[in-house]
Amino acid sequence: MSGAVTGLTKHQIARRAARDIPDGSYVNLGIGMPELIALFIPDDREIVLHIENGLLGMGPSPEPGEGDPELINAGKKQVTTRPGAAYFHQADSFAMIRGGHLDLSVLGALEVAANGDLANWSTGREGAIPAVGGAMDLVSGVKAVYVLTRHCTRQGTPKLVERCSYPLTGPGVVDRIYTDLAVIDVTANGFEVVDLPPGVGFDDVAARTAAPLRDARPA
Amino acid sequence: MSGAVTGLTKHQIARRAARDIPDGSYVNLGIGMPELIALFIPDDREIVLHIENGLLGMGPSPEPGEGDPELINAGKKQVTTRPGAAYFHQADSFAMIRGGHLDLSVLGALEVAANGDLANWSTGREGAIPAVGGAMDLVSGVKAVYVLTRHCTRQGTPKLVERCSYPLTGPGVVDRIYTDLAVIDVTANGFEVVDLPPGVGFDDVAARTAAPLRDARPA
Amino acid sequence: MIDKRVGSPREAVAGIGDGDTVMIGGFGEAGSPIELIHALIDHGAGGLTVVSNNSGSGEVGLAALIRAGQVEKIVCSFPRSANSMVFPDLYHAGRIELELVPQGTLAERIRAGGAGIPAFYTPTAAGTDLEAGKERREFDGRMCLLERGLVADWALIKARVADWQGNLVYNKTARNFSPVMAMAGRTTVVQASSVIEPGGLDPEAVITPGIFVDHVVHVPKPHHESELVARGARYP
Amino acid sequence: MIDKRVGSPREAVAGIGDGDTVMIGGFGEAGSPIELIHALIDHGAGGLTVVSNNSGSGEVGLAALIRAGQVEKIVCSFPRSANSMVFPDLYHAGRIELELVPQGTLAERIRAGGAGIPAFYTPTAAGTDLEAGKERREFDGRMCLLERGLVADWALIKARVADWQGNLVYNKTARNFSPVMAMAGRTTVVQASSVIEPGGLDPEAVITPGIFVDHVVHVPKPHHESELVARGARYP
Repeated sequence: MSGAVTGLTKHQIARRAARDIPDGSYVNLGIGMPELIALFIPDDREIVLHIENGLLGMGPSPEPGEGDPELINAGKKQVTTRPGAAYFHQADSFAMIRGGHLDLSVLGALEVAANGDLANWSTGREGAIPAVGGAMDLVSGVKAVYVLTRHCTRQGTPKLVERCSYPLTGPGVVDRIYTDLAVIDVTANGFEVVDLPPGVGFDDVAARTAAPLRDARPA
Repeated sequence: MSGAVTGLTKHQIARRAARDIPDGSYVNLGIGMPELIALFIPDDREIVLHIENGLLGMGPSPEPGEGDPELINAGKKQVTTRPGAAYFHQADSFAMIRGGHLDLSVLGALEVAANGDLANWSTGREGAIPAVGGAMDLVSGVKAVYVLTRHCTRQGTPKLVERCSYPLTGPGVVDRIYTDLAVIDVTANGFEVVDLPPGVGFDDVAARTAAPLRDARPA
Repeated sequence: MIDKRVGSPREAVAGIGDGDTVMIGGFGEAGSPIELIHALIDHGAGGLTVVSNNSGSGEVGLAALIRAGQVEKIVCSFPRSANSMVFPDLYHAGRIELELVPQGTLAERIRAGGAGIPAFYTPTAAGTDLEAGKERREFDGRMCLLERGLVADWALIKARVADWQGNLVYNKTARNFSPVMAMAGRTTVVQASSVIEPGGLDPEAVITPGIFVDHVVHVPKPHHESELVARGARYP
Repeated sequence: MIDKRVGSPREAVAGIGDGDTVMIGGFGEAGSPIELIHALIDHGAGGLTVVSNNSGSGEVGLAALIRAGQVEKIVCSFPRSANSMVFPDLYHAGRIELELVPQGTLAERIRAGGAGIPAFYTPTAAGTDLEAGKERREFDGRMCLLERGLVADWALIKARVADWQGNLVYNKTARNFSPVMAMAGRTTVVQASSVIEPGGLDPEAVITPGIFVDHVVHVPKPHHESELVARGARYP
């Protein structure tokens, strides 16, 4: 493995991903790092945020004392609405997801495999409480799936792998991965680096990825 | 066949049927004679009328010039709403029907068989335009199905038969039949007369019914 | 910015191609997007499969589209009308195909298509002639039929109010098939009597969220089919 | 006259029997009918199967019902909570059964049950561990699973406004599972912050038509679960 390398912070990862979301997209942001994307949507774009518990047009967090405990996002945090918002029930919400009406689902990951397999709902550990929420619906229904994740675990184990060791959320579902070290497309040929932050080299990323990596950055 | 007999008019048939609908029922009235039931609901009962094109709480016809061509019943006639009404889309409307939430569906008939088979959507005649509407959904979904019909066709042919000759709307679906000559339950033992209008005898009905008939009137 | 408004019915339907499947809202005249249908007649795409509860009345709207010979097949629950021979004449001449579907099954198939459900079972029509060719299977002692979800290249619908993002509310029983067709159309076009800025509709009362809508056309005073038929109008 | 009002949560849930299946609305605390749940704890029916998206938080509401030992099995998409060990403790002790269902499949199964659809196919969870025991079938090149409709003896839900006939509107994202549970419950009980005469709700904006509702209870100022949990409340 190559030497120490300083990649992006989680806010910087979210900002990098936000840059790639086209104006007018309908997007579901998963709990955790993906939620941060909402902070970095460029001013000149209108992105409609979907929360699977029943709202299109999610706005920012309420001012202290202004929130409603019955207006919450999938992470059960209080939110607000934007002009053009609409509420709906769960079956309608997942009709949007399953029916392919959302443009983009952004999720966290335990592991992503070179064939696009995603594992993010269960460590499969004995005694853990299994809990899946809407993750399997999202990855099987939404037009495109992006993953936001640290490139490696805290222990330094690569999260981008040849084959997932954790139980799958969905097979062959991931289109693109944003990490602290790279932007990586999942293609028919496996992982392809399409962008690197300043100070990170292709070899740095390859050394921290447990699957073959192609350099597909524009010349 | 016994001699001439004067039975009920279609309005009287509707009035007789209306008498049997319990307070608080949710009811769908089919096109034609069943629609007349709405005119005869006793004042001391509240019956919620469902129309399958998307309304619960149908009220009477509008005053001339007061109607809205976009507030119509299944027969495409203009109607009004009552307090407590609600509009909904077709899939929700038929969720009520298919899901068994309506208490009663009242329909017309070409034929009813002693096993409860109903034929009311197609004469099966060569060249006729087949058209089914919501009839098959109603008979298979609603808790109880009543038929309102003349006992015989204009040609004098009995409509209550051993076995339907026309294509079925649904097998074994009819619970009760109101005709100009009798009120007849469809039971595991076939047709049973439970009520007769004044001036009509059991033999008059039996003579005009092409299936065995039991007299089950209260002593 | 999200602004789905287009200038005219003509522009809104310009992308419809020969052989496309087109869902058309309405139960009888209530909810029928008559100006969009007339624009489709002007546009001229042919060989269409139309999914609609009825087959139109008189010689305007859907009946006129059929008379124009643009419809190869109709998927429909009730293709009869007291005041139109357009569909019967073509049907008897063998020039239009009919797939007859019970009304509730039709609505549910459209919803399923829009909701990403490829198929479902229903007891409706089991034991009747309309089960021909369908897979049968018993659940909880009741015979059911396997029905497939329906999607379409286009959905043409009518609303009372739309905002620029495509959030919709309807008028009374004109709502009928439109919300589910909006879900099932790959491209959904709505004609609305009133078009307003986002924020003008109560989020609690939106019936069709804008995500299901692609093009919004303002048609301030839509024709009523029954009035056109009553005065013997023909389109074009 | 149709008047579905009952005097108290206690009366509303009095008919729930041992071994019944009970759907309970809510996503987290939003929409959780906490007063009805507490009445069910007082009532004491046991051996229940509960269908609910989560497993409760703290030691009030659904978590308290579980802690009281009244729940034999839970059908749920996300039975984890940052602030409750009630479910995990019983689960690890083998004293409660869990049927884990993806959230959208759960919602659709409930809707299907309420809509008289005995079963449907969905691509969700195909190719994952959650397909175990389910029938697989390919449609249009995609592998799908057969999922069954869910019905329940009871549905307990929360609304913002109810009229006497049971027409309902909800509050923001508290709507979540309640409209489909109202459809799927053989007996549906709603607690509403406001109860009004029929005619007081706009027929265009009613979310749950009264046909799906059996009992309406007025609970003017329902507790917020998060506030109870924050101050360490336990029920009873």
